[in-house]
Amino acid sequence: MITPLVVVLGSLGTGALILALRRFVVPLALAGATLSFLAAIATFTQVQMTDSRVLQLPGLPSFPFLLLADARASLLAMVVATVNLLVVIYAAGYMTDERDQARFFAELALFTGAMQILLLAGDWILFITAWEVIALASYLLIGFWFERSGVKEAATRAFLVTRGADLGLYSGAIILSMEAGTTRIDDTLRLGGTAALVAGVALLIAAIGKAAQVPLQGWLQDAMVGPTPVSALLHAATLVVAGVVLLLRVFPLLSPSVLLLVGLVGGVTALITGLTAVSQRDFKRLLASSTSSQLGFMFLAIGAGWPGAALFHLVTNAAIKSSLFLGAGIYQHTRGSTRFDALRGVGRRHRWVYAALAVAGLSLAGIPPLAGFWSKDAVFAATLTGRHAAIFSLFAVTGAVLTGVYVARALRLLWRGPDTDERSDREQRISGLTWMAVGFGWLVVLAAVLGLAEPVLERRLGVTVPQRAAALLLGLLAALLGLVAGWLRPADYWLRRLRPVAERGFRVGDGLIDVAVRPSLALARSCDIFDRGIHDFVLSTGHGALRLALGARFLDDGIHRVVDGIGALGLALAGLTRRSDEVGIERLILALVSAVRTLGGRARQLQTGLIYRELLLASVGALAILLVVVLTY
Amino acid sequence: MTALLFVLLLLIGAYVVTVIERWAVTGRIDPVAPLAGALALLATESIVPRRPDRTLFDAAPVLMLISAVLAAAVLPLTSSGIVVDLATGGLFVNAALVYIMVALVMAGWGADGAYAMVGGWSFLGQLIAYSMLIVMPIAAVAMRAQSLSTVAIVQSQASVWNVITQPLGFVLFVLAAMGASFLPPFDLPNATALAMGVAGEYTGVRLAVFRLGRLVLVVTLATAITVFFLGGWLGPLLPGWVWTPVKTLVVAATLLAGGRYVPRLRQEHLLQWSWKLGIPLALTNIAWVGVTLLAVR
Amino acid sequence: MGQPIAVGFFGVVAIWFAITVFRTSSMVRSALALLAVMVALGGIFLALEAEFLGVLQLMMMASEMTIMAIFMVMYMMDPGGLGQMEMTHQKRSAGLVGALGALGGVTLAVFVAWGGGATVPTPTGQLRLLGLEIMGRSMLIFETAGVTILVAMIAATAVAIARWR
Amino acid sequence: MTLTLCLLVGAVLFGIGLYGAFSQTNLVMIMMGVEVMLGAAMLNLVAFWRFLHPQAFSGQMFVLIVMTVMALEAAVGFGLATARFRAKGSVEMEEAAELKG
Repeated sequence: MITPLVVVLGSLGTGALILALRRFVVPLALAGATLSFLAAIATFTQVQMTDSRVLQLPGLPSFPFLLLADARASLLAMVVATVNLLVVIYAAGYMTDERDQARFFAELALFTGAMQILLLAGDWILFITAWEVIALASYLLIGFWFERSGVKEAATRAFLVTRGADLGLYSGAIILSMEAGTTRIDDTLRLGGTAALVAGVALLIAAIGKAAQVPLQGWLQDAMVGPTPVSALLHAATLVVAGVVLLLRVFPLLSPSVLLLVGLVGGVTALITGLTAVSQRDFKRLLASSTSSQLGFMFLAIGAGWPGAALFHLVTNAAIKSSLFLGAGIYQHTRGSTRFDALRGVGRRHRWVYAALAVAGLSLAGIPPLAGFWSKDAVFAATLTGRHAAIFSLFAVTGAVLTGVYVARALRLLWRGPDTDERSDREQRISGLTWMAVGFGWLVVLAAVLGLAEPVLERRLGVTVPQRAAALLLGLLAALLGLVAGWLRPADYWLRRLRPVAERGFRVGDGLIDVAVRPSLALARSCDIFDRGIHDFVLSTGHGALRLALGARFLDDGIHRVVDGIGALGLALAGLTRRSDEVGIERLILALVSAVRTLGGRARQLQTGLIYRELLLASVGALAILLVVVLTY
Repeated sequence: MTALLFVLLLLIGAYVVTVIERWAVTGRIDPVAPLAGALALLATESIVPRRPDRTLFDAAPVLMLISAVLAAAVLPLTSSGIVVDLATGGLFVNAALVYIMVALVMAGWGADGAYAMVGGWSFLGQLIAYSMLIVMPIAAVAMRAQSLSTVAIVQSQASVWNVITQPLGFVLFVLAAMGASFLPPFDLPNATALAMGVAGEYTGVRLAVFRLGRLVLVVTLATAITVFFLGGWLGPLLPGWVWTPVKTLVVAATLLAGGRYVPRLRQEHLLQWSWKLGIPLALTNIAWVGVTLLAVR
Repeated sequence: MGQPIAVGFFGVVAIWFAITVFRTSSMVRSALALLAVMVALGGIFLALEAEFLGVLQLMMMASEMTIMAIFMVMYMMDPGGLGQMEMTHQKRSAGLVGALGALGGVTLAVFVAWGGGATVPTPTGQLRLLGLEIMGRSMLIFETAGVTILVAMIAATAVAIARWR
Repeated sequence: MTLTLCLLVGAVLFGIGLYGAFSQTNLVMIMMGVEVMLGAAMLNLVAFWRFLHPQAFSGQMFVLIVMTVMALEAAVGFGLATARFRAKGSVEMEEAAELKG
């Protein structure tokens, strides 16, 4: 009965204890993670298929603190606790040489604890609280190395983007609570009609922000500046998964039109972030993009109406993605960077790590009998059998091929490369490798065998995971195709001109420039080149004629002038084209900018910076509003 | 009638406290000296410093006397012998005590003298720090009585006095009372090192009122300690109206005599101990009282 | 009958001292006049039978205003008001806005048909009910406000002790 | 009747506070104006509680919060004033135009 509370307090209490004591940091963190893990397992075994455990604060029945452990929540809690335990074990090694371990492990504990609360929350207020704490903890953790350049900006960006999308959660939860007259999540999910539709869309926005789906996908790649265990946890079990958890939680609420939207978002994300992953030059950023892409698969499955498939994919993906990140972290310690040009050939130095990474990677790509194969096929079957099968399955297949491509590419880049001997003197000794290997190893094992969990999932949760023979075949084919393509040819071969755009992740904002402005500029540039070509051709023809005329000494001035005139004409044409590019496009953009700036300047004149004057203005405004209210009353 | 009796009692108390204070300083019991001293003060010329802030300078001693008397007004002599039994009596004591600080700040500023001003401002820091230690033990006491009324607080100690159940709160409250009435070793605002500080600029009638206010303040605080922690009028054999004055006098004598043997504290130590040590201890006291109350029930 | 008289008396005192706050040139007097305003308000609270709030008002404002006085002395160029320096600006518009605000309030007070005339619980009952309110229905609000205020105080302290290079 | 009296006092106090907050140049004096306004608000709250809803103690609780906010306002204001005084040597608001857009 009390075990859900232990799951939560195991983490939060550890965090508080670490902060209070500031010593025995690693043992405390390990003990807390283990406690939380054991409690999660106990909860999972206690909770039967449909029954749920409710834990309320004693004495305060109207208080919105309600922990509710049903089968799905306790399963997810177990996944999170497991990943957390292994990541903490790994981090014990990874952070050996770091100062400020207390801060790191305390923040990590806060992060996990908040995620557990989120999973077990039975009330919107508690849910939102946990959601906020997760955002805060992720901000702290991404910005852990805040003294390095760019880290603060990345942390702030992640925070702001997710916070902006959080408005969706707020409005959704408020609409639901007001319509249902209660803040208990289960009661609000019985709503229907317009309220459910609006709330569903609002919650979808929140989920998109947290799960880094299109168009808010950019922050996730920047978030890679945090320590690697954080990335692993963030991608596998906590931050981004929160978005999917939200959708799974409110699935009964989502109407078919919202589901279509969910599926489309997921499909587009799987595609676009897959392309981004193929183009990345940094191992961790590649993994980050692939997380978005895999979450896109989950969105697809939810959109197709099969939350069970999404849940299954989430579970396997938690193991796969965290193991990949942990492997990347080991390499990062070896070479001091995660860029591919620094990591080239590192696979041949550390073959065991490479082999483990390969297992996890192939699992991600979906090669039988590894876990990813089963879950990805569940997603495939979901898209084939669900609504809108034509669109969704197309997205799924393309996404799977892209997955194969980037997995193969990463493996290839890690294996091939210059002879490693010349680098060996530069390679650092990896401290704490034992710890890291333990955490990493177990996760890889999980990533390989979790596919067997499917029947357990179906029996315990009562969800059905769709199965189709066609899906198995299709998935295998797509994965193999992608792997072969990715192994044989480099990224530039596949992406060509899309590469720089994809590498920056199709961002909105500067993404607009990439998608709209750059191509038109490029078009203009190629026109220019063409014009120059004509010009040169004309000139050389003219010169040839001149030489001919000189040689014959029968040159007619008229001909000479004509030829020269043609040359000048071509020159003028070329110049004109070039100017029209500048005038037409750049001037347009500049005019837009200056118009905005002028407007801003006008508005700024009111802003004298003298507080008393602004106060006066503000109060005059308030009086005016009051007057209007009174008059219209 | 009660009010008259009350004023009379306070005056007697102030007189006795003066005798005790002189005894603590000189070692001799001299019952005539206070009266003679008061008469002398009334007879001397009231010198006003150059360029004072006249209103504040004149108002300060009076305010001090008034607030001390007001604080005493909500403290019971017996179960019915109380001027006004406020439902918020415990809080009111503290509210009245804060105006001692206002009075001293007014006195320090109004006199337009550097030493007086330093004394006044330093008492500001001291009392803000120590009024926390007054109000938090009172909160703990009120928790046990389930009331802020001073009569109810005394009645709640019928079985066992609060000094037994909340020794930590008692010690803190006594120290805070010494701080609030600027007795040694907490006598920064009128220390000899500051040329008598706040009191230094006063002479004649104003000094008499100032001293009277201070004495009444000591009596009030001793009564407060008696009421809040020593069971007020409760006691064997003797009637209640004897017990309260007796306890008050003993407490006042302890307050006056005890501090004489301790060296005067530096201001930063004073503040540090209050904020960093006293307040956590007071919170511990409240938690402890809460736990015992729940456990007993 | 006593109640309106008490309210009127304390009200006049409060207004008088509120005007004094902005008319006197000595900063310490300003702060103490503000304290007098608050004490008069506390008196009105007591007259309105809100005993706890009245006493609390008396207690809290005394320390607050005295602290204000010391900050005045610290940060004013002319705390004693001896130099007769001008410390006001945009007087006319400020007066206008102030008058408008007061006028609006007076209009509302006079022309709205307020109900009224209910009996209140005894002071002890009030304390009990207030406690139940804070610890029951409004607990979340109260705690939230408390934590927010705590955070703001910590932030203020952090701002104040930040090293300026 | 008494309610109207209270509201009148509150309105006048509010006007005075408004005038003070706008007309003073010194940060601490501006805060005093704000305090007067908050005091007026508290007075109105107490009066409304007393004469309209004596059984609804959320009114009193709100007064408590306003009181705390007054203390907080002082704390935050002094924090800012201290920071500003250290940086610029003055808390005169006529000289503060860093927020100019």
